[in-house]
Amino acid sequence: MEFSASPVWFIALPLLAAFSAPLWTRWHLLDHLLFGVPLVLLILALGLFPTVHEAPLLETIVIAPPLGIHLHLDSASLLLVTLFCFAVTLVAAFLWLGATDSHLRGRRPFVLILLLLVGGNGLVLTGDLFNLYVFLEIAGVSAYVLSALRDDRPALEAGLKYLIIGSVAALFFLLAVVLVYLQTGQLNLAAVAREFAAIPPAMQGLIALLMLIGLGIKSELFPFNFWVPDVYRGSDPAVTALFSGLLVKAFLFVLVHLAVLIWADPAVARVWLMTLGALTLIVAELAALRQDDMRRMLAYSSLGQIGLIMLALGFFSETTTAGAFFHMINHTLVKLLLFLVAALLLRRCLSLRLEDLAGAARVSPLAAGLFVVGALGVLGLPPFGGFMSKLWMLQGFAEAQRIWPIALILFAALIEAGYYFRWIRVLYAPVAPAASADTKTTPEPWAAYAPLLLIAGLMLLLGVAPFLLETSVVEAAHALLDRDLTLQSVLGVAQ
Amino acid sequence: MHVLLDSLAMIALCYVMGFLFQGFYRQFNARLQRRWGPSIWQNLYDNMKFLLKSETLIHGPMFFFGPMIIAAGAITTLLFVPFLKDSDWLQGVSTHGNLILIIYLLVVGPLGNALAVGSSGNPFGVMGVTRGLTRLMGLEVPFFLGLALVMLQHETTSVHAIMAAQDGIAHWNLITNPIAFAVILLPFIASQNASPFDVVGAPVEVYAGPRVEFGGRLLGVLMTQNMMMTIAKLVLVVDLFLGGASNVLELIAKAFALFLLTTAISAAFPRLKTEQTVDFFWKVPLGLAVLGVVLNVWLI
Amino acid sequence: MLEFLDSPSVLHGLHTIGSLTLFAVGLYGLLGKRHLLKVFISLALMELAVYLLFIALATTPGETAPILSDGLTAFVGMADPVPQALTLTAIVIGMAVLALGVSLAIRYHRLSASADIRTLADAKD
Amino acid sequence: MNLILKLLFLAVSLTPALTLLTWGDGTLAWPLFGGFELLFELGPLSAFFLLLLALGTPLVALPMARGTPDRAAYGLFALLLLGMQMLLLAGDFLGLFIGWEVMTWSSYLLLIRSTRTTLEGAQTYILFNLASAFLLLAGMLVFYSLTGDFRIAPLTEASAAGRWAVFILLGLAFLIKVGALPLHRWIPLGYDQAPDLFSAVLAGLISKMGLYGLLLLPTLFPDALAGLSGRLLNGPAAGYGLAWIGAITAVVATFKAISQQDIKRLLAYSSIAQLGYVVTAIGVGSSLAVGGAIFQTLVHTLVKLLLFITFAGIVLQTGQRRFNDLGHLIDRMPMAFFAVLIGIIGLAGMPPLPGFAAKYLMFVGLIDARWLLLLAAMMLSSTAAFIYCYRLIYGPFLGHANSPEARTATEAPWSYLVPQVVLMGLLVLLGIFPGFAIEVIVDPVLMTLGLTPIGAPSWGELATPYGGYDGVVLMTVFGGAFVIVTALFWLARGQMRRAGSPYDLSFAGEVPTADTPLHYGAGMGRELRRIPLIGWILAHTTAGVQAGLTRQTLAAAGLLGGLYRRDPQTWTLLAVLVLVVASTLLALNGGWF
Repeated sequence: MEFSASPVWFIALPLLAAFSAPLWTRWHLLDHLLFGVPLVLLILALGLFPTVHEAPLLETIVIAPPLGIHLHLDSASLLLVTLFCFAVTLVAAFLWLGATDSHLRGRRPFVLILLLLVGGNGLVLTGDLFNLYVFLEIAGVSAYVLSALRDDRPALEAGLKYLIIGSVAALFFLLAVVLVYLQTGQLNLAAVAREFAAIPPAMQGLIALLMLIGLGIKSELFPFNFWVPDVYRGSDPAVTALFSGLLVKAFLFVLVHLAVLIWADPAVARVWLMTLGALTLIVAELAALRQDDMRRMLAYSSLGQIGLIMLALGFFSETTTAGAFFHMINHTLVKLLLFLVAALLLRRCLSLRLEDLAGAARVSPLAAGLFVVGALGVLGLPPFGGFMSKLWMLQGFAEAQRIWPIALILFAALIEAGYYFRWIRVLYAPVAPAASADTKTTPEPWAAYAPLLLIAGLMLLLGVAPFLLETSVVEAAHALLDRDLTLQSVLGVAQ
Repeated sequence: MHVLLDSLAMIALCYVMGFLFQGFYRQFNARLQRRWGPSIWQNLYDNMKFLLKSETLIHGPMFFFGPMIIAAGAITTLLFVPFLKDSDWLQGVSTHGNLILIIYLLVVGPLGNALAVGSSGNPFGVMGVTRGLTRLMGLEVPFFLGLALVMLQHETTSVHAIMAAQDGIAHWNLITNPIAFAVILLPFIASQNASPFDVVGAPVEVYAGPRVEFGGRLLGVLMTQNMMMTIAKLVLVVDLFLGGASNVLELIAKAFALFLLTTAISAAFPRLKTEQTVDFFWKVPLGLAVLGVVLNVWLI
Repeated sequence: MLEFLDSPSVLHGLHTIGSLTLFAVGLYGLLGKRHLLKVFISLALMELAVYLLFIALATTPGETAPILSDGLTAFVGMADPVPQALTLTAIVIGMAVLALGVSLAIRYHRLSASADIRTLADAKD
Repeated sequence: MNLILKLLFLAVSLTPALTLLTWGDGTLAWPLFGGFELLFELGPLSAFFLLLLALGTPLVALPMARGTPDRAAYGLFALLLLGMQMLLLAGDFLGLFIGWEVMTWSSYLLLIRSTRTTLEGAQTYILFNLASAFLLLAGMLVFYSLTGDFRIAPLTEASAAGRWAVFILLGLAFLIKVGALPLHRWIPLGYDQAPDLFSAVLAGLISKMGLYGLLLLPTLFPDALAGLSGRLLNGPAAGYGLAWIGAITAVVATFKAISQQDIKRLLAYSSIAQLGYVVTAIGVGSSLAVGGAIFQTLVHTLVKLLLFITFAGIVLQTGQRRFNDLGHLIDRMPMAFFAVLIGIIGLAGMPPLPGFAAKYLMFVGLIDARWLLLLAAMMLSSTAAFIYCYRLIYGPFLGHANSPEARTATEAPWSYLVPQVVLMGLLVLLGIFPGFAIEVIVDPVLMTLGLTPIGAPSWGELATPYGGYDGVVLMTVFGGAFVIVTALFWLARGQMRRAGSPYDLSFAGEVPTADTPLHYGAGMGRELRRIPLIGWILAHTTAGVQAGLTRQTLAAAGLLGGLYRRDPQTWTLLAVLVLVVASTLLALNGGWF
C-alpha cells in the first residue's frame, strides 16, 4: 500500500494507538508509544510544510464538500498541529523520563493523552461544523478525566467542575450548530460561511452569541473563564501543561476561524473579540497578583496570555495575527516549561504554596533556574522568544496607529512582572527551605530535565532567530484571515 | 622667576594688610564698646608668638596636615586673584584661573582642615565643622547667584576681563549692577566669618569651634592663613565691584573702604544661630537675587 | 378537528415551545439544585431539549424515511437524514459524558461523603 | 578548575575594552522578522559609554573574582556585560531595547544574590526598571508608528503631538533609569541591598545607560531639543523642564543623602544627585553644558566605582556599614582613606580634581543659557554636597572607633586595592589634564550630537568662551604651596608631640573616657532639619505614595480575584446571563448591535 501524507493520519494514528492500548500494555510499549506516536506525527507535520506551502491539503471523506465531510490542512492548521504534536511529545518524554507518580503512568493516561491529541488536531483540522462538536467533546471528555486522574479529592473536584462547565459549553455550541443547520441546511464550514449572510440578522446574532459563549468558555475568555484556576489547581501540573499548551490554543483557533468565516463584518467581530481579549488580559493579570499557589498563579498568567493572543488575533491584521501565532508557539513552550517545573517542584517540596517554596532554589537549583527562564519568557523579555512575538504584535498595532492596545499590553506586562518576580524572589529567598523539602525525596534523574532544557533552548533559539519561523507564521496568518481563499480551496469557487 | 617674586610679593602684601586690618577691626570694635582695645599690631604679635611656640600637641598625621592644606589653599586662592589691573605685578597666576575657580578654591582649604578637626576626635570640633559647612551652604547660593549676575553682565568668568570692563567710576559694577552688590554683601560678610554670622568659630564659643584642638604653631598657621584669606576675598570684591585698582595704594584704599562697610554692618547686628543664618540667606539675599535675575534676564 | 396541528408552522411552533420549556426546566435544575446527580440530570434534560428541537424542526409531517427501496427511486418527500444521524451521534456522546460525570460523582462521594455541588465550591487549597 | 573559571571571568570582563579597540567602522546586522534587523555599529557616543564600561568592568571584576568562585554570579555578570554592550552598539531601537532588558533582568538576578535584599527592595528595583523599559518600548513603538522604522534617526517629519509623545515616553524611561525624582526610590533600596561590589556596577555603569539614553534625545530632536518647541531665553524650551527635573532631583537627593545613616544609602542618594546635574546639563543642550554633562558622567563613573569598591572593602573587613559603627580607620586602612579622600574631592567637584572641570562647564553653560535660577539650584546642591562628603570621610575614618571590628580592622585585600589605586590615578591625571579629556573624550561626542566642539589649547588647559583655567598650573601652585608650607613648618624650630591617648581632648573641662560618646558620625546633619526648607524635604518621602499605589493595586486585584468564585453554578449562571442580556440587546437593536 502506498503511503500518502494525508491529514487524516493526525487523527487516525493516535486514535488507533489509543484503542489498541491493551496490546501495548501487554508488550510493555506504552511509554515508548506515548512518546513515539506524537513524534512520528510531528515529523510528518514538518514534512508536510513544503506541500502546504503550495496549496492547502484537503482530505475528503466519501463525498466532496459541501456534502461530505473533510479535513482541511492549510498553513494555519498545520502550524497548530505541529505545535500540538510537539507539546504532547515533550510531555510524554517528561512522563517517561522523570520518575513520575504512578497515576500518570500506565494505560489510562496513555489513552487519554492520545485522545486529547486527537481532539486538538481534529478541532483545528476539521472543515465541518458537527465534526467540530464531536472533536470538542472528545477533547473535553479526555480533559475531564485527565483532570481527575489522580483520583483524590482535589483532582475529583477539578474533574467534576470541569465536566459541568464543559458540558454547558458543549451544549451552547451544539445549540448553535443546530440553529445553523436549521437555517442554512449546511454543516460544511465553507458552505455555511457562504450562506450565513442570508440568515435573518437576529438569528445571526443569536448563533454568533451562542458560539461565542460556548467556545469562550472552552477557550478561557474573560467572563467565562472562572473555572480555570480551580481546574488548574486541582489537576496535575504535567496535565495542566497540556491544557494550557494545547487545548486552549485549539479552541482559540476555532473561535477566530469561525469568526473570520462566519462573521462577515470584521469591524463588529473586531470589537467583540478585542474587548474580550483586553478584559481577559487585564482582569487575569490583576487577579494573579494575589495568588499564593503556584498552579493558580500560572493559571491566571495563562489566562492573561490567552487574552493577549485574543487581542492580537481579534485585530484581524496580518501582522498582529502572525505575531499572535508566534506568541501561541512561545506561550505553549513557556507554559509547558513552567508547569513541568511546577511538577518537579511539587514532587520536591510537596507543596506549591508561596511560603513553602521560600528558598527552594537551594534544593533544586536547576528547577529554579528554569522557572526564571520561563518567567522571563512569559514576560516577553529578550532574549527569549516571547519578546519577539510580543514585539511582533505590538509592532502590528503600531503600524496601524492603534495606541491603546499597546498601552494595555505593556501595562499588563508590568503587572505580570510584579507577581512573577515576586515568585522568583521567593524561590531565591535567603532562608533555609521548609523542613519537608530536603528530606527523604531523592533528586530527580537528570533525564527528567532533558525535555525542559530542550524547551529552554528552543525559547532562546526563537528569541535569537525569529526569522526561522517567519514564513510559516506569516502564511498561517494569511491562511487564517483570507476568507475567500478558504472558500475557494474548499468549494472551488470564490465568494 | 617673575612669577615667584610676584607671588611672594602678593603673599607679603596680604599678610601685612591682613594683620593691620584685623588689628583695626579689634580697635574699632573696642571703641564701639567703649574699651581701649589692643594695639593695631597686636595680631602680628599674637601670630609671631604662636608661630614661635616650642611645643605642639598633635593627634595623628592628618591633624598635622590639615593646617598645611588650609595654608596651601589660602596661598593658592590669593595667587589666583589679580590684585592690580593693567600691571605686570601682583598678578600671581590669575591669568590661568577664573572667578568660579576662585569661589571653589575658597572652600578647598577649609575642607582640608576639617579633616584635621575630625582626626582630632573632638566632637565639638566636628560640630563646628558641620556648622561651618551648613553656613557655607546657606551663603554660597545667594553669593554665587550675585556673582553670576556679574558674570552674565560681562559674559565672562575671567576676573581680569570683568575688571577691565569697569574703566571709570560710572562703569563700576557697584553702579551698573547695584542689586548684585546688595545680594553678595551679606553672604560676603558671612564668608569672612564675621559677625553676625560668626557662630561657627566665634571667639567666646571656641569650645564648639573648628579650632578647639589646635594650639601652638598649628594655631599660628591657621591664624596666618585666616588673615591672608580675608584680604584675598576683599580684593576679589574690589576687583569685581569697585573697578579694581591700578596701584597698591588705591587697592588698599578701596579694600579698606569695603572693610569699613562690612565692619560697620558686623558691629551693628547681634549674632544669628546657624539655622537662622541659613534661613536668612535663603530668604533675604536669595530673594533679592531672584529679583535681580528676573530684572536682568527676563525683563531687560 | 386538530388538523391545524399538522400544518408545519403550528407544529414547529409547538415543538419549539415544548423543547424550550424542557430546556428551561433543565436550566433551572442546573442552576438551582445542589445534588450532583440532579445537576447531571438537568444537563441531560437540556441536551435532550436541543435534540428534540433539532429533530422536530428538521422534519415536516408526511415525510418518509430516506430509504430507497422498491418503489422509491428518488429522494422526494423524504425527511432530511442528516439531523437524525447527528442526533444519534450527539446522544451517544451525551451519554458518555453523563456516565463519566456520574462515575466521577460516585467516586467523589466515596472520598468526601458528599454529593453536594456546594462542597465542591467550598474546596480549599 | 577554579583558577580557570576566574581567569575566564576576568577575560569576559575585558570584552568591552576589546570591543572598543577592535570594532572599527564596521556594522553588523542580524535579521529578525518582517524585514526588521538588528543593526550594530559603534559611533562616538557609544564609544564614550563603552569606554566607561571598558574602564569599569575589569576593576570590579578583579575583586569579584576573589574567594571561591560564584558561578551563577559570573554567568549573570557576563550576561549583564553582553546586554550593556548590545545596548550601546545598537544602531536601532530594537537592539537598544533588547540590550536594555537583558541588562535589567540580569542585574536583578545579581541583586537578589545578596542576603540583604528584601522583597520590597527587589520588587521596587525590578518594577521601576521594567516600567522604564516598557516606557522605552512604548516610546519606540510610537516612534515606529510615526516613521515606519526602528532606526535611531532624527525625528523631523512627524507631527508635534507625535514628537512630544516620543520625547515624553523616552524621557520618562531614561529618567527612571537615572533616578530622577520622584521616580528614584529603587536606587537607594537597590544600591543599598545589592551585593557590595555589585553596587559599584549599579552606580558606576548601569545608571550611565540612562544617561546614554538621555543623550540620544538630542539625536532624535536635533538642534539640542530646540526643534521640539522653540527656545526659552537662550536655551531650548523643551529642555527647560528637563533641566528643572534634574535640578530639583539634585537638591532633594543631596539633602536626603545628608540625612542617611548608612554608607551605601548615602552613596546611592549622592548618585541620584550627581546624575541630576547631568540631566540639567543635557536639558540646557548647549555644547558647553553637554560637554560638562559628558565630563561629569566620566568623573562620576570613576568616583562611584572608587567609592563603592573602597567601601565594599571596608564592609568586607569590618562587617559594618553604618557611620555610627565605624570610625578611626585612618590608621588601620590608610589606603582606603586616601581613596575615599580622592573620591569625595571628585564627588564634591572641588579643584584640582576633574569634578570641578565638569561643574565649571555646566555652570558656564547655564550662564550662557541665561538660566540663572537653575544655576542657583545647582549651586545649592553642590555646596550642600560638601556636608555629606565630609560625613563620608569623617564617619568611617576619623573620630573614634565605635565597634570592635573597627578597632581591629586591617587593610582590604590587594584585589580591592588595585582598582582603588588605578581609579585614584585616573582621577588625578584627569584633574591635571582637563584639556586632554575635552579634546580626546568629550569633543568627538559633541560632534556626533551636532554641537560645536569645545576644544583645548593644550592638554592642561580648559578653555571656554567664558574663560577657563589651567589644571597643570593649579596643581603646581597648590602642590608647591603645600610642600613649601610643610617644609617651612618642619624646618622651623620647635617640636611636636603626639597626644598620649585619644581621649586627651579639650572637652568642656571634663576628661572624657571610653564610655563617652565621642564619635559624631550618626548625628551629623541632624540639626539641618531645623532649617525650614530642608526640614520639609526630609519630612517627605515618596515611599508612602508607592506603598499606597501597591495597596490600591492589590485591593483591585483582590476585587477582581473575588470574581473568580469557586462555584460551577455561578459560572453557568453568568454565561446564561451574558447570553440573555446580549440577545435582548440584539433583539432591541434588531441586528448585530
